[in-house]
Order: sequence, then C-alpha cells, then structure tokens
Amino acid sequence: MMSQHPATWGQPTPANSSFNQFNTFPLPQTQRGQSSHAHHGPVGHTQQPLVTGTSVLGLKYDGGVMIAADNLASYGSLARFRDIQRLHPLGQHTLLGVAGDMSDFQWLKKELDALLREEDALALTDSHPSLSPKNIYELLSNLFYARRSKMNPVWNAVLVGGWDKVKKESFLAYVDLLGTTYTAPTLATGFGAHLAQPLLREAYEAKAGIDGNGPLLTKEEAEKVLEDCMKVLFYRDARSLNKYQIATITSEGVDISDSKSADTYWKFAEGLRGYGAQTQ
Amino acid sequence: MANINSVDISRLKNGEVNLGTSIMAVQFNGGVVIGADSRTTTGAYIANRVTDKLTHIHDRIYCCRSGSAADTQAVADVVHQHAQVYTSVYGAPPTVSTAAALFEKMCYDNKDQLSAGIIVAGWDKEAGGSVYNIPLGGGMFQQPWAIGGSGSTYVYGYCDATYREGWNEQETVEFVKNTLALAMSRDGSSGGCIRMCVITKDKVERHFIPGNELPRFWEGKEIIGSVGGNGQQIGVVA
Amino acid sequence: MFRNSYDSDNTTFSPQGKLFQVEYALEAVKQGSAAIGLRSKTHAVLLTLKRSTGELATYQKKLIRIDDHVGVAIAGLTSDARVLSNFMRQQAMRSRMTFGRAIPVGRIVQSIADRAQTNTQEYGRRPYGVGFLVIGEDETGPHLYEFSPSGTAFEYYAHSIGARSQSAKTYLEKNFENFEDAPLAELINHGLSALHDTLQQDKSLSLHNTSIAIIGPPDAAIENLGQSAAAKRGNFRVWENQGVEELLKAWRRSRGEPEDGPQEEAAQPPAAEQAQSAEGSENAPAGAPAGGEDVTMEEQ
Amino acid sequence: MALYHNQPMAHAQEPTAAPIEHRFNPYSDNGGSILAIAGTDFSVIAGDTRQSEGYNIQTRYARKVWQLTDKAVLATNGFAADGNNFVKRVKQRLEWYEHAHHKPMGLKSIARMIQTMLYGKRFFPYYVYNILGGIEEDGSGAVYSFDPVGSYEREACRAAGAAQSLIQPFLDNQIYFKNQQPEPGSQPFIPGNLPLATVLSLVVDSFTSATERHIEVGDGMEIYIVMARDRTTDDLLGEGKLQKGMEIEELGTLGEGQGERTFLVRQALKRD
Amino acid sequence: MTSIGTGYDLSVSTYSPDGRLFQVEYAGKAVEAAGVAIGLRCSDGIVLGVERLLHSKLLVKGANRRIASLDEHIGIASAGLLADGKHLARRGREEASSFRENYNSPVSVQILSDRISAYLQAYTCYGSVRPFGLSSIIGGVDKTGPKLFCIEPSGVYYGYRAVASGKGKALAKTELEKIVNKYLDAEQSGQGAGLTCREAVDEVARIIYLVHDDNKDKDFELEMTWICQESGNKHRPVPDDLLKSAEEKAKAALEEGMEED
Repeated sequence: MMSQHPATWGQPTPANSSFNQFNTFPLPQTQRGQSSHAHHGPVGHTQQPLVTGTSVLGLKYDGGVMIAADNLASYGSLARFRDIQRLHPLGQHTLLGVAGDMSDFQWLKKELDALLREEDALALTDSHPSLSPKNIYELLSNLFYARRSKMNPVWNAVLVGGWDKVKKESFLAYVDLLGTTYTAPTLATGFGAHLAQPLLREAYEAKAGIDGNGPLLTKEEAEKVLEDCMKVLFYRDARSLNKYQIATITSEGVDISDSKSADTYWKFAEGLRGYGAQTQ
Repeated sequence: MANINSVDISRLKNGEVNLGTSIMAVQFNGGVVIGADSRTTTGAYIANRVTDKLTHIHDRIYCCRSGSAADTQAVADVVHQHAQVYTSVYGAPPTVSTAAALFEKMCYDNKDQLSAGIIVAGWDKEAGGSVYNIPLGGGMFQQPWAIGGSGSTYVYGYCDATYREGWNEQETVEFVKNTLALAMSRDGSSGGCIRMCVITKDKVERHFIPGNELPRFWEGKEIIGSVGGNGQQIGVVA
Repeated sequence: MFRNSYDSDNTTFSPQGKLFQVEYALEAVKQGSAAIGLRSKTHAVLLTLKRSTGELATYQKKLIRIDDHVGVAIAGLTSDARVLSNFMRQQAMRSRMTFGRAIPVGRIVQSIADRAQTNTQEYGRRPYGVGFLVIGEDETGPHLYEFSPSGTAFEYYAHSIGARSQSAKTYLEKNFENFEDAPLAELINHGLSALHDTLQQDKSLSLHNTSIAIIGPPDAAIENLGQSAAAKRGNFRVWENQGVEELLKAWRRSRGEPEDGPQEEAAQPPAAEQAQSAEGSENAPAGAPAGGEDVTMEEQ
Repeated sequence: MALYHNQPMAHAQEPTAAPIEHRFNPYSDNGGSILAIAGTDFSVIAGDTRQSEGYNIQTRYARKVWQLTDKAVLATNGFAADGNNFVKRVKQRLEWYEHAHHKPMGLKSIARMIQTMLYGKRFFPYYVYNILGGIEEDGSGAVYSFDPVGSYEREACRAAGAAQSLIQPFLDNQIYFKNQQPEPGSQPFIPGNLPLATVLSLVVDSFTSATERHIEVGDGMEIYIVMARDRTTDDLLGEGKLQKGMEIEELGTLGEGQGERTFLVRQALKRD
Repeated sequence: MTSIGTGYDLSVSTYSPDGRLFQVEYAGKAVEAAGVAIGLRCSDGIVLGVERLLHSKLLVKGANRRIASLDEHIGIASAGLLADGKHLARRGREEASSFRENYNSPVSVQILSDRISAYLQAYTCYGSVRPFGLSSIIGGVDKTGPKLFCIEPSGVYYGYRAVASGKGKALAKTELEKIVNKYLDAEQSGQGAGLTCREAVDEVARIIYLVHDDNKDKDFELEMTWICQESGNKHRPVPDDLLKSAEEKAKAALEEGMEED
C-alpha cells in the first residue's frame, strides 16, 4: 500500500501506522504494546492441560449468585493437589470459578489482579467505580477468544459470578478456551454440564418457572441444590474430590465458604453381590 | 550415513538425558529438608549413579529438578543469575517465594519447549522454611511437603499416611530418607544414593546415605519381619 | 529572531522554570474562535462559535463526536484536533470492545493529556496547538474537562477557551452556582449568553455561526427529537444550522429580545463572522491579515 | 467438550515418552438455525435462540440476529464465538465509517464489506454462516447470504445452520415456487413479493417444524422485520395480525432516522 | 543568575564551566511555583498532603486530584509541572506492576523510589529531552514498615521522616522539624509512642494552612491521603470527616496564631 501522507508520498505505508491510509478506520494493533510488556519469550502454542481442575457450578438465587468448585487439582488421574482454591474473587462484586489448566488459571489471576489494582490506583484520582462483573466478563471473553485465535488457548472454562450494583441484579456467565460465551441462570462446566446442569435447571425451574418469572430459590435452597450436585459429581466424576467450596456473591460482596464435604451414602451397597458363584 | 546437514531434532530429544527421579522437600519449624536420589538415565542405561540433584539457587534456596536434565539446569542457571542480581540490586536476598516465582514464570512462559518439574525450597526471614512445587507446564503450589519425579507416584500414599505437622529437623530428615528409599526401591528410573540437605536460618547441611545403607522395607517373603538371613535392620514406618 | 534564548525549543527550561514553547502553544488556542462548556447535575453542554475563512468557504466544524457519551469542542489548530480526536475515538472504542464499558470521561481526557505531555518533553516535537473542551457522561455523571497543550486536564463546572473567552469566563464565574440544578434549556441559555459575550459589538449569534452539543436526557421542547436518535437516547448530539434555530429563539425570548434576532442578521451573508479571527483574538500578531485566511496551518 | 480432548496422563507421568501428537481444535459448532426472506418493501431476518454443543444445551437464550443500522440486520450461525466476534468487528467498522463519512453505510456496501472481512480470514476462517437482510437504497427489501469465506449473493430468501436442510427446501417451494405450477392461463410466479403476513407465517412454520425435527433448534425465536420508509405497518401492528404468544417491540432508530422502521417479534419454541 | 545568556544553560547535556547543569536547576524552579506537598512518616503509617491551588473558581470541588497511587500500598505526591506528575505516576505504576509480575511480591517503597529516580535521572542526560519539573514525595508501607522518600528533578533521592516540597517548603520544613523532634524526644524518653497517622493528619493540615499565603496565592483545596491500619494498609484518601475536622482545627490554629501576632 502506498502512503498518502505528504512526507512519505509514494512510499509503502509505515508498519506502525494506526489508521488505514484514508483515516477512515483504525488498523488492528496489539493490545498492550507498551515497553514493559513488549518482551515476551517464544510464543507458546497448542499445549495441553496438565494440572487440571474439574467442574464448576453456578446458580442464581434470590438476592445473588452462588458458585461451587472442589479443591482438587489433578495430574492426569493422580489427585495431586487437594487443597487448592478454584474460586477467585475480583474486586468487590465479582468472582471467578475456574476449571481446566491450573497454571493458566494462576496466570489469569495474576493478570486480572494487576488490572484491578491499576483500576483501583486510578480511582484514587478520579473516583470512578471499578470494573463491573459484566466488564470483567467482556474482557475475559475477548482474552480467551484472542488466544484461541492465536492457536494458543488459555486452557480453562470459567464461570463469572457477580452482582451488578447499578442494575441491582445478579450476574452469571460462562466463557471457555474457545472464546465460547453464554449466560443462563444455571451453569456448569465439564462433567457438571452433563451431571449437574439438569439438576440445577430442574430445581431452578421448579420455582421460577421456565420463563424465570417466578420466585427464585432462597439462599438455603440454592445451597442445598449445589451440595446435592457436588455429591453427585463426587459419585460419578473420577476427577472430583469430596472437598469443595461455595462462594456467594450478593450486594454485600463476595463470601467464600470454608472447604466442606457432602454426606455420602454407600450403605445400600453392603448386600450387593457381583460376579461369581458366591452364596453369601 | 546420516547427512550432517539435517540434524534430526526428535532423535536428539530421544537421546536426551532425563532425570527419571525421586525428589522431595519437606518444611519443618525453622527450615526445610530437601532430598533426591542420585540416578541419571539415558533410556535404561544409568549414565550417572552418583548424581547430585540438589541444586543451589541462593544462600538459603535450593531446588530439586525432574524432567529434562538440560532444561532444568538451564532454568536453574537463569534463576540463579536472577537471584544474584536481585541481591546486589535490592540489597537483600530474594525470598523463597520470589525464587519460586522466577522458576514458575520461566516454566510457564516456555511450557511448550521445556520438560521441567521443579521443587523449590529454602529458608527466608519472612516465611521461615517453605516449599513450592512447580509441576510440568508451570503453576506454583505452596505445600508443607512436596514430592516429584517419576518415583513420586509410588509414595504418595506413604507420605499421606506418614506426614505430621510439627516435626523437628531430625524427624523430618527421617521422613525424607524413608520416602525416597521407598520410591527408589519401586521406580526403576530412580536409585543409587540419597542426598539430602537441611536448610535453616543458620546452616545448609548436607546428609548423604550411600546406596548400600538405604533404609529397607518389605522386599519379599525372605525378610518378612526381619527373619531374613542377612540380618539387616529394616526401616520402621513411623 | 526569538524573544529570548529559552524559547526556541520545547526541551529547554527558562531560568524561571518555564517552558516557553508550551506557553506559545497555549497562545495558538487563543487564536481559535471561542468554545464554551458547562454542566449541570444532569447535562453537559458545549457551545461554539464557528468561523468561515471566506465567502466561498463553509463554516468550520468545531464540535466532534467521540462516542455516544463523549464529545469535544476545539479551539486552535484543526489538524492537531483531528489527530487527537481520532486517538480519543480509538480509546473509546477500545474500552467498549475490551470491557463493554463506556470509557470513563476523566480517563479518555487524561489519555490525550499524556500524549500532549510527551510533546512537551522530547526534542523534535512541538506541543499540540489545540485546546479541547470535553463533555461526557459516565458512571459518575456528566463531566466537563478542559484539555490544553501543556498536557493538563482539569475538570470544571463551566469553562471557556479560544478567542475572547475571558469575557465568557466572566459571565460563567458570575452565574455558575446556578448551573448545577438548571434544566437543560436554562443551561443552554446560560451558555449562549456566555458565548454572546465573546462576540464583538456589532456581531450576533446566528444559526450560521452557532453550534451546540448536548449530552444528557433530551428536552423535546427545544430539541427536534425526530431529527436525532442520539438525542432520544440522551447521547452526544450536535445542533447547528436549522437545528440550532429553536435553541437560539428560546434564548432570545429569555432575554426579552425579538426571537428572530437582530434584523440585519438575516440580510447578512453567511460570512458574517469572517473578520473575527484576527480582530477577535487577544493575541493577534500585529499586521495579521484580517479575515483569518492564513493557509499554512488552518486555524479554527 | 474441548476441555478434555485427551488425558494428560501418559505424557505427564513419563517425560521420556515421545509427546503425543495433539492438535487444538479452535472450532466448535453451536447449532441453531437462521433464515431471511425479502419482500418488496420489507425484509424479515430470523433465528432461534438455542445455543448448544453436542448434546448439551449451553443456553436457551443466545442472540444470533443483530441490528446493524436502521436498514440492515445480520444473522450469524455456526461457531458462536466467531459469530459474536465477527458481529463486533462489523459494528466497529460501521462506526468508523460513520465517523469518516457522517452517514451510515448502505446495505449493499455492508454486504460487500462482510465479504472482504470474511475473505480476509480465508486461511483461518470465521466458521460462521451469515445472512444479511434489510432495505436497499432504492427501498426494496433484500437478503444477502454468505459462506464462511465470503462468497455472497443477493437472494429472495435463504436458510442456514443446523436445520438448513430442513428449511431451505420448504422455502424453495414456498418462496421460489419450486415444484409448483401456476394455474393454466394465470400469471407466472414472481419470487420475492409475498405479503408480510405470508412471510411471517412461513418463518414461524419453518422454525416450529425445524424444532420438531432437529435437536439443535428450539427454545425461542427472534424475528426482525425491517420496513422501508413510508411503508404501512398495518399488516404487522394491526389487530389480530400477530399469532398468539408473539411479543412485538419496535427498535428505535440508531442513526438520523430516514423513515425505515425495525420491529422485533419474539416467540417461544419448544424446549425439548 | 550568572548563568543567563552564557549559553551553558540551554541544554541538559551541557555543563557550565563550573560543572553545573543549569537546565536541571531551572527544572527545580518549576517546583517552587507549585502548591506545597508534604509527606509525613508516622509510627503506624504514612500521611501525604498537598495544597491544591485553584487557578479558577470554576474548577469542580474535590476533583483534579494531585496525589496518585503507584500500587496498593504506595502513593506519590508531586510538586511541579502537573502533566509531568501524571507522566511520572504512570511510569511508577508500570514499575510497580512489573516488579510484581517478575517477583510475585509487592515492590518495596525503597526499590520503587530507586527505579523512579533512575528514570528521572535518564531525563537529565540527553539533549533530546528535558528533565522533569518535579519534586516527588513517595510514601508507602511495606514489609519493612512505613517508608518515605523524596526525589528531585536531578534524580537524587533521600529517605525522610518528614518532607515538603513546592512553594513554602522552607516554612513547612521548619514546622515538620518541630513535630519530628517533639515525637523523637517523647520516644527517646520513653513517654509516648511516636506520631500516629491520625495525629499526623491534623499536623499536615495545619502546616498546609499555615504555609498557604492568603494574600498572594489563589484559593486552595486541601487534599490528603494515607496508608495505615485504618485504611487497610492501602493508599486511600483520608476519610472526609477526619479531613474536615483537621481543616477546622487548622483554621482555628491559624486564627489563634494571628491573634498572638
């Protein structure tokens, strides 16, 4: 392309120009071209998840939203780290529940914490409210999609739970390594999408109706449903752990529970007899 | 004859020296104990039977390396250099957490070209003894005890059953010694001697267990309950 | 050639710690025709006086839309304004794209202020020769900022820049305490009165030379909502030419003047303000051509 | 389930083993269907609201149809992430066009732009089927359909997505009058001039039928109707013109407003 | 000023025959015109305060703040060219964030001050740039406790118990010395626990009101931030009620002072 600028007439357009030659639209540019971020090692490509977390569940209830995830980071089938937290608060009213690769999760935490720290620093001078759950979700969606488009995915599935201070309503949305996004009153990643989502929807719709116009689950009801779901997942997901946390996000802020276990039931199996000719 | 102009990189990779390994670090009140076996293999051949896998990073920070020997050495060298620069620029040694963060960054940013699982452990004046596990692909997990390498898979159960909080230095050393001996006895890629290192505020102290003096456990019916003929003392599981 | 030996480039401090090149750049802003900005609890408004460089020329635009929630009025070098406003548009769009958030007004203004600052510190550049009044509305309400070539951005209740802006400032300072609770129509009337004060005696505000930008809920009594979806939504909109007529009439009525304005106004050709650029500016160089036809660097 | 395409096990446990050949698949198919039908002075663009992946319904409400300008509506179908991001980029380009030219981009220009944008990623395509509907500068209703790499064409109607193979033959028959014979002696059929009421009921029938026969279609439907300026709205807003269960809303103008009007009709579809 | 007209004072890359860098000294002049900035290191934290001169009464009350955050636990109050101050604060934030990125821990006030000083110094080395017309007070609380530094346009920086820069800095310093000595004495004699942030808020307000010259200067607004337990060890504005009461006390003290005169 020829440059239209008088000083460089006829020469090729400079590589770093930020607009097209007629100044009608800006050319795509790298997001953070600033010096301190410019140096990056060789670009990572198409790796695979190694240390992984399994399902995350999310559910809207009356006055907020709950997110649940267990405390396990698996290494293949090895239950390698059994006391990690996969729920991460961001600012006052947002929380991520993260499944997938835990090193990517840690990276993500660091990036977002840095961003929010900068927002906070700027707010000292201009008092502007920090990023809302929706803003953070939008950013994550763009980030995940941009990375998948570089064939270098951030190997996670993330639930974003939050409280929108302006609209006074809860927020719940999903984004994953492909940049796929969606929102619904109940959400689940991975195994949970198969095993827990039907249970969550059933419980939600039993009160709210299919259009969601009825009353929402109470806090206690929501907690009960999530606990049931975590139990089912523990029964049937070989990468799960019966040690999990539930976060509640309300207008009051984020609260992450201590780790807890579901009561499980096995007694019925005592009399079962399997293959073989035994008689007792 | 192979054309020297076309070096087969995957072949090089195959012949690469690997630390099929058993490594470990355990925190105790006042410091850490780190330990490793001493076997280095290329395929089934033991290239070195007396390797020292405990790698110095800074005065009170060491790491145990598993994965590619070359990769982990390169990473450790870089972090070592960072740690030195850090000390001279900022006038104080880096914390274990900072050293671990440097390792993590390298391992994570280059995850697709590195094969490195590293345990970073040491003492600093803010946290006392601390242990960080950086598995393949990066990520940083602080733990009271960490095991790694191919041998570790055989001793998770032993560690879970045995480890207690509040041990003193000596109990911790015993734990590391027994765990590594068990791992080495089951993992063909681990073996040789046990090298350990106790890192506290006041010292970095080496312990060496020669291959013929390793703690021994059940190995077959000839030594059940130490009625075996050789009369050797058998390690006691705590 | 130079007034003193410390004013030849932007990287030289004078012994008093001044940057003369920056101060001269501030003069370039004063060469531009006036722009007024003011805001209430609910609205932010810009009012500008347009100039034409000659009978055959159109009046130059002084108001630029940046985004739904931000717009600027300019005074000074138009070409610098284009560069900076394009940059602002990029920043605004980037914020909407990455965060789904209308960029906070203070931050978009700071982003050009930061750019301007570099131009005061590195050799081989020159400070920008344009000043902005920026209005916008974000989560913290409506705002009015002034951006200046020195790289500063200040938030005001009301402000004026450009030629003879001091007279407007006098008006604004006298009245600004009433702005906070003023309804839109009243706010605009205050703005027009202030703008009027920047005119020379024989000149008056007309639909040719006046343009008004508004952010905030619309007022159907003075705005033609059928003309502007932006107005209906409370977004940044510009009223000029026929669109500004109702606003001017309402203002004249409020002053007890005939609502069609001074009689000779209608008879005058569109170039009514043409002589103003030189005469109107407080620092016009001696012997500058009347008519503001300087062609080297377009001036507003 | 791209998250766990394969287990890390073998490679992770034994670093000496050769790495497993593993490719990240950057695409997914999120099901659903879209269609658009042009009338003489209106255009109807519709899509269902289910988003799925395999047998999982991800959400029962995700938009696939987007108002771009007062005269243009775009429907996207295929890989939802690509679709959403493509729409975002199109809107961005439209905004800069307005900055530069102080007027909204015309329908056929948008169609052309979409072509170049799609072809620009010919070697890493947007996995998206686009259908653009709206009003041309001459006031006629128009539909443009695109393949994922930008080949496009103006048509009287088009269906795309999961249920394309179910809906398109139906439209061919009803809109293009394929396999129909005019009564002997009567006028030949002219595609593209059916009345709005007929078109609407075709759209509804298309989606209710597709919902019955295709697992990826259902939950809800959004129908955008763009009307040329000065056109009557009686055949849409008049008493009894909408079927039971339909909700209608008029979308305010985006630009200066030259008389075109856009309406959005929603209707529930079966959720099973 | 013997320097004027000699030609040795036009570029920062030129020394005068007696080894001075006049451009750096002139940059310092830009500081002297600015409203005073004060930093005070207390036993439990840091208090920063500035006299925000209002060049117009149309300026929005409480807006246009001069103190900025560099990290959660570090603040900067600059006196001098406002735009330069914004530039430096942004750079400081980048440095702080890059330190966290690399070492996974918050930067200490000393290290950050050191990096910022290096940045400033670079602007005194080349003819293609000018020095920053700034004197910046950097205060924060890190794992070594409350720390306070002040960096001059030359890049030189020192740690302080209390520091002031800008217009009226000399008077402010005298007052600060009195306070520091008072509390030092108390501490050394074992009576009193040293100056607390809450006390420092009153003191800083009083000094700023004292330094402000009603006759010569424009109006001003008092702006104060702190980092202490009460602010969660984060850099935050001093709460409104505290600020108000400090202002009232300051005004009262001023009037008292006048009556004595």
